[in-house]
Amino acid sequence: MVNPIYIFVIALFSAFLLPVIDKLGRKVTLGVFYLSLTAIFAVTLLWFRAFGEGALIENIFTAGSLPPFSINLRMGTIEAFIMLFVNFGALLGAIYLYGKLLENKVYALMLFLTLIMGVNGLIMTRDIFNIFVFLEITSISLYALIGIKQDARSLGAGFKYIIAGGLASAFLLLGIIYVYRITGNLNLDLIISENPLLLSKGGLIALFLVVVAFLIELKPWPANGWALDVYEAAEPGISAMVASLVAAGMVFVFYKFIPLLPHSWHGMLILFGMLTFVFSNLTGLKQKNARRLLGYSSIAQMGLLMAVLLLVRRFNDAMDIRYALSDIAAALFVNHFLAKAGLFWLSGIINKEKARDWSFNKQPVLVLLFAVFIFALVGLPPFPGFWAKWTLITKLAQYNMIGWIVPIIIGSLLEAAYLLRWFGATIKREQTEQVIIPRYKILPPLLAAIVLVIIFPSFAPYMTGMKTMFFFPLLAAAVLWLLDVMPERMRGMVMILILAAFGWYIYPLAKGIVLIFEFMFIAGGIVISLASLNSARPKQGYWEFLVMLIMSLALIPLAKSSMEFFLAWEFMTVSSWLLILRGKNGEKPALTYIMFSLGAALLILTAFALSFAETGELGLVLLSNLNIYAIPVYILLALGFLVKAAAMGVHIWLPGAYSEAEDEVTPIFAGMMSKISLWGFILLFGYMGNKVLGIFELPVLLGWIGVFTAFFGALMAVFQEDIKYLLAYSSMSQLGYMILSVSLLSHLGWTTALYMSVTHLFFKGMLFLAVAGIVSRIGTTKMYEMGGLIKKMPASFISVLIAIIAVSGVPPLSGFGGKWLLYTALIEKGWYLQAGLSFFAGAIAFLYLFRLIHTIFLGQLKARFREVKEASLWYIVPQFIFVGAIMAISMFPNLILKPIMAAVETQFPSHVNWDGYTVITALGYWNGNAVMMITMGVFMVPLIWLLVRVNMVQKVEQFNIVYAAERPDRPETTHFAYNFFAHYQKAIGFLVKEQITNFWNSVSEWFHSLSATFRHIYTGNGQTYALHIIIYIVVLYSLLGVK
Amino acid sequence: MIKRFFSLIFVVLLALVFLPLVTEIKPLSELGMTSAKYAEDGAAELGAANLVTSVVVTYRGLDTLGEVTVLFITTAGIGFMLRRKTILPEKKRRASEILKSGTSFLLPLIILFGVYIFVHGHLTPGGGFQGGVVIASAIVLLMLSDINMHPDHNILNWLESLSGAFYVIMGILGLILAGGFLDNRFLPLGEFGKIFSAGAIPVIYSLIGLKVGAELVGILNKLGREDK
Amino acid sequence: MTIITILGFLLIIIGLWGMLTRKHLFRIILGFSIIDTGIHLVIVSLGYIKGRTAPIFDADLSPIDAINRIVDPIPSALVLTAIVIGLAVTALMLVYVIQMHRHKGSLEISDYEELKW
Amino acid sequence: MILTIIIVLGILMLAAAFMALYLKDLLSAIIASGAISLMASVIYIILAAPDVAMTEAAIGSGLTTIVFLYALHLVRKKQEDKHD
Repeated sequence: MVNPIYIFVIALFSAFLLPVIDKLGRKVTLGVFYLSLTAIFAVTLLWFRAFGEGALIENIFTAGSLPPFSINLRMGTIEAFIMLFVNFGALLGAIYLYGKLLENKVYALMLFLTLIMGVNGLIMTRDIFNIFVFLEITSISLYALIGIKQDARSLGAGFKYIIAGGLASAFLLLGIIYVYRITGNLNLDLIISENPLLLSKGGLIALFLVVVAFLIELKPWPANGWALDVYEAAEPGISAMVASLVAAGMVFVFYKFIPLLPHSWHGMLILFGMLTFVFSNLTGLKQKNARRLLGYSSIAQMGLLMAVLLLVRRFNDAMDIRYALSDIAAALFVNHFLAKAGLFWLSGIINKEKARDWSFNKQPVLVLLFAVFIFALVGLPPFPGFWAKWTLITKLAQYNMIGWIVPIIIGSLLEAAYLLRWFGATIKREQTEQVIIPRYKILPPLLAAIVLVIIFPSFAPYMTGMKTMFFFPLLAAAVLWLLDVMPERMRGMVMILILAAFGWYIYPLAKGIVLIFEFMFIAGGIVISLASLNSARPKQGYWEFLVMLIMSLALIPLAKSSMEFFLAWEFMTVSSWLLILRGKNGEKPALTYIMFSLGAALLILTAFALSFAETGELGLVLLSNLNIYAIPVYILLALGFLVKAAAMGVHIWLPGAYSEAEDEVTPIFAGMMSKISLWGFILLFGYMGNKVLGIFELPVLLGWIGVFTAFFGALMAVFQEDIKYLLAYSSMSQLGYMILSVSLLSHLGWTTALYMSVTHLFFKGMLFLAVAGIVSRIGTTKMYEMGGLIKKMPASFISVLIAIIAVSGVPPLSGFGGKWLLYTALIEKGWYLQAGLSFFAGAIAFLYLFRLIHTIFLGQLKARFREVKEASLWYIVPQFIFVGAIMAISMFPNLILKPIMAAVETQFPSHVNWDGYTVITALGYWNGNAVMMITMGVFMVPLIWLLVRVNMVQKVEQFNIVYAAERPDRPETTHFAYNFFAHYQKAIGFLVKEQITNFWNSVSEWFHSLSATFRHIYTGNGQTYALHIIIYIVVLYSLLGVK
Repeated sequence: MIKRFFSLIFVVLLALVFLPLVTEIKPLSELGMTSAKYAEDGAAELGAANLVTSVVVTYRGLDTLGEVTVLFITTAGIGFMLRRKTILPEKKRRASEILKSGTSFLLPLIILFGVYIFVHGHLTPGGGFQGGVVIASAIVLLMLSDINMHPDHNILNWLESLSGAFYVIMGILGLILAGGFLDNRFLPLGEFGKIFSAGAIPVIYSLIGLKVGAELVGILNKLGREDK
Repeated sequence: MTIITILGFLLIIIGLWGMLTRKHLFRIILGFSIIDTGIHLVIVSLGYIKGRTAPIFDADLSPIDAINRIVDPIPSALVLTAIVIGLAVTALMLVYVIQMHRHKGSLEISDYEELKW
Repeated sequence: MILTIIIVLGILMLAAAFMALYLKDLLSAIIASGAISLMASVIYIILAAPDVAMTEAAIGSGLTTIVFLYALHLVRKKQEDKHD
């Protein structure tokens, strides 16, 4: 194997000779330069491969003496791993800087080489003074390279950086010399083995000085202003190096010193790391400058990494060297290394100061890269950050360090907030100017992104026992993306085929309740997707995300382990978020949606982690064995699912998400995705049953939440002017009923929930598809701009009519059966109050449902819609498939009730009997067939009467008021249906004032103003930053309690 | 003002942090394990009379290579930072005749002295760094005496590059022919206390001297050039 | 020689004080070099053993009884490196100051605060 | 005897340090800072570290001061150029 000393030799040799070589021309010099970097990378690659094949750690001695009498280096698995990335990053960074290196003097090349050598040295050396020397080599090269951009800003930033770095080196040097004085040698390994010597007061101070110097190099909050300035002002190619390469070196040195730290320091240092993670992300919330934002994120990640390195010491088993790749820290490191470098490179390519000004100028590659990096940083699957987050939280729970989960969750959410906000804003930006980007600049981020993706198999150890099909959503999305060249409709067909094939594939795996859900997701998905075929316009990303969403929905009920569940859950979250983001005004609602969804996901993750901690396994079945953590797991899961269900209080994401998603997507959200929370509750109750907290039975509490959701959802729907908002609140209300009935924990309750769930899919699918069809013709969702469409769109009218009859729960259609089952189930259980309230909510539902017909289809046609045609068949066909389904199950309820009841019977004993088409319960019976016949008969009589008298109807002009010499400033007020329920608003409006929205807004504002407060410590003054460092040192010293 | 106040408080507190380092650590009374071994075997092992030189050039040779690299980086860094797109017209100024003739007399002597220091680095105090500085100061004297005189950029470059490269080659020779990178014993140790002794130490120290000298001159030259 | 260690620390503290409070960029760098000198003094003082000589063998000092007659050579070796590095950092800082002055014409640290928050 | 020398040198060094920080004239401040190193090298002789003494004298007090003076010269020159 090549002696790693040759890394230094190569770097130094070419650095020393470059000025001479440069006489031959810059191209030659650059050739030698890139060759050297490649050679260095090759050396590390060889070593890395050797360790992969089981090589042992190698110690490299210099000067022909053994340590501690001479300096030695070490090449081990971890070293090779870190160096592999460092040298890979170096090569990429050098490629990115190609232009700068060409135009600047040869010095830049030399400095770059010494920088790389310094970082490699920092990683390999085992001599503490040698660490100092390599630190200086690294820092001084960096100081000079920061000067590559010469303006007052970057020079000022560089100077502050030198001050901070100089202070750190001074403390390091003092610490090192005292460590030497006390232990009599400078070899790290020997010092570690003679650790007790350092446990005197002087020794601890020496150790403290060494450690604090490296902490400062890791840029801890709040003593890190200088680093932020450099991230912001330096050439992005250099910032990328600082954030990735140099940070890697520093982190590794810190890691080397960890064995020396007294155990009593760990807690405080972890706390400081976590503080950095949380507060840097908090401060990032207010940041507008893209690179400074990246700086905050980098610093936060370093804080987390530092904390994790200390925490990992406590996981005795996780340090198996063979799995270094799959270690949490390694995954976090790789994730951050590649993503952050990539983002800095992108920031150089885009070259816009403000994050809000970013745009990709119609370069799909850049969009893709941006997405990969941002998603990786946020920790979405399949990137390393996801596995890191997953493992970290489960391990923390397992090793009884649950408290640390909280800062990790808060910090992750804050980071996700600003990164995803940025992503959303950038994707939605108007893309006008076309800028030519040199190819070589795109290569480095591209390679970084590719590595982030292909590194995926390294996480195989986490996926043991996991079914491959849980990655099908990604696979399907990738396939559709590759088929981008096809005509749009063809792609849609392919997607539907994929769904069908997937359905066929999973059919044998699904039984009972699961099968019902699979039926909803796959069959519903296929039917609703038909509507998306209406247009042949290219839709970037549409089919990819759609197939991902539907497939992950279908996978969730099939999950056997919490890992599978969570992975599919995350895929669902991401794809649905991206679909909302695609909507015309989707930016804001998508952000709200993803924040709530990620919050819910993290709650669920924590619950799973606790379950893992207690049982030691990931199987979901084990939820039923929980004892110690049963209550917290129960509550966390319930909260997570409540958020997903948009229950009262956490519903504010819902109207925006539903209404801003594209019209063809909303039916999928409302009809299918909302049901996944129902599955969640079924899972929760199925495994954990009833739990009591204090005097409260938790299912009863959930039932109340359900009924209030039903009630307020209906109430809020009443006052909407936008049809999609109205339907969104209606869905919320319906879901409330489902939560209520599933909380009953009885056979009848669950039957009701599942029955409602299926019928809700049908009629909400119809309604939203009908709306989509109408909107596709008239281009508005405001009800007061509609009216009289009955003549133009009779088919849509029929489907809406049938749907609202079904929703409202009047006989004869299927909704009646649902309501009937619900009241029966509630009364059977003795929940009379809930029954009363849900009855009241049902009454309110009439108010808004009535408007759908009245405002859209009745009244007078507006002039500009005279030429409107019926919605295209692509909308009508799926609607009528649902119409047929509703008719069928209204007529023959046992078509659907029987399988549902049979499925539920595996959970609860049944008290329901069947007699032909008649359902018989203790409280009465329901014969769908008869109800249908009777109602039809009753309905037909007045209908015929009206039809006979139709010529007697007097027509009224709709816009009389416009001709009354007034010109209204708000045209909507001239519509007869505007603010239709104003009179009710006076009576009960206080109930629907946006208090909850205001609450969440103030939460957001509170975080933002906190962020604004905290960032004022960064005054921009180099001396203040130096003072911060001194204060940090003194405070940390006193908190560590050095005695 | 409030910042001064905080500075005062925290500097004092920092002093309190340092205090135990003075009070708790007793003065050294005997050599630690590493230096005891150097004292016992260093002379026999490496053959250099100056133990500090043994430590600097061989035992901790990697540090010294790093140190030379640091100077090298600084030279490069200064050249890099002070780069300019346009060259301003030169202003001429005459140096005094006495200074000029004095310099031409002193210059060879000083350079010789510098060479002496690094060639004898393994025997007497001083070595590559000190000798290099002496040589650099000679050149500075020259630059001061004749404001228009600048050391030839090319020669400096070559000197710096080659001495550095040879230093690295010495290291590799140690690796291949002797016990490890920068081991001085691939040349015979010779007779203790003589100029041609201690293996490659004099060679390495001379290379260091040349390199340091060239680099320091480079630094001053670059700063001086800015002048114009 | 505890007194020299103390002297070293005093210089460190004074240098730090200057670095934190003097506004002029040159003074800040001077503060740094004072800190450096202080650290060097501390290092060398830690290697000193009362009544012993420099670790250079000659007629008076033979390798045989060196272990009881010489001061610790390692701190000296380390300080050599530290001094050179100190010079390097100082020189680079000065070059930064020259360039900052060229671009903005000011030598006050408080004039370089446009990056903040 | 040696102790006296050290104490005197120490006091002088501390005084020089304050001078370096507070003397109005920058040139004198720089010289004062160089003087600290020079006195330090005397102390190194006392501490039986001749190598360090030589280095500190040459680099710490000599070269560093020269670099400082160069820098000062450049900055002053710029200022004069501006005033012209």
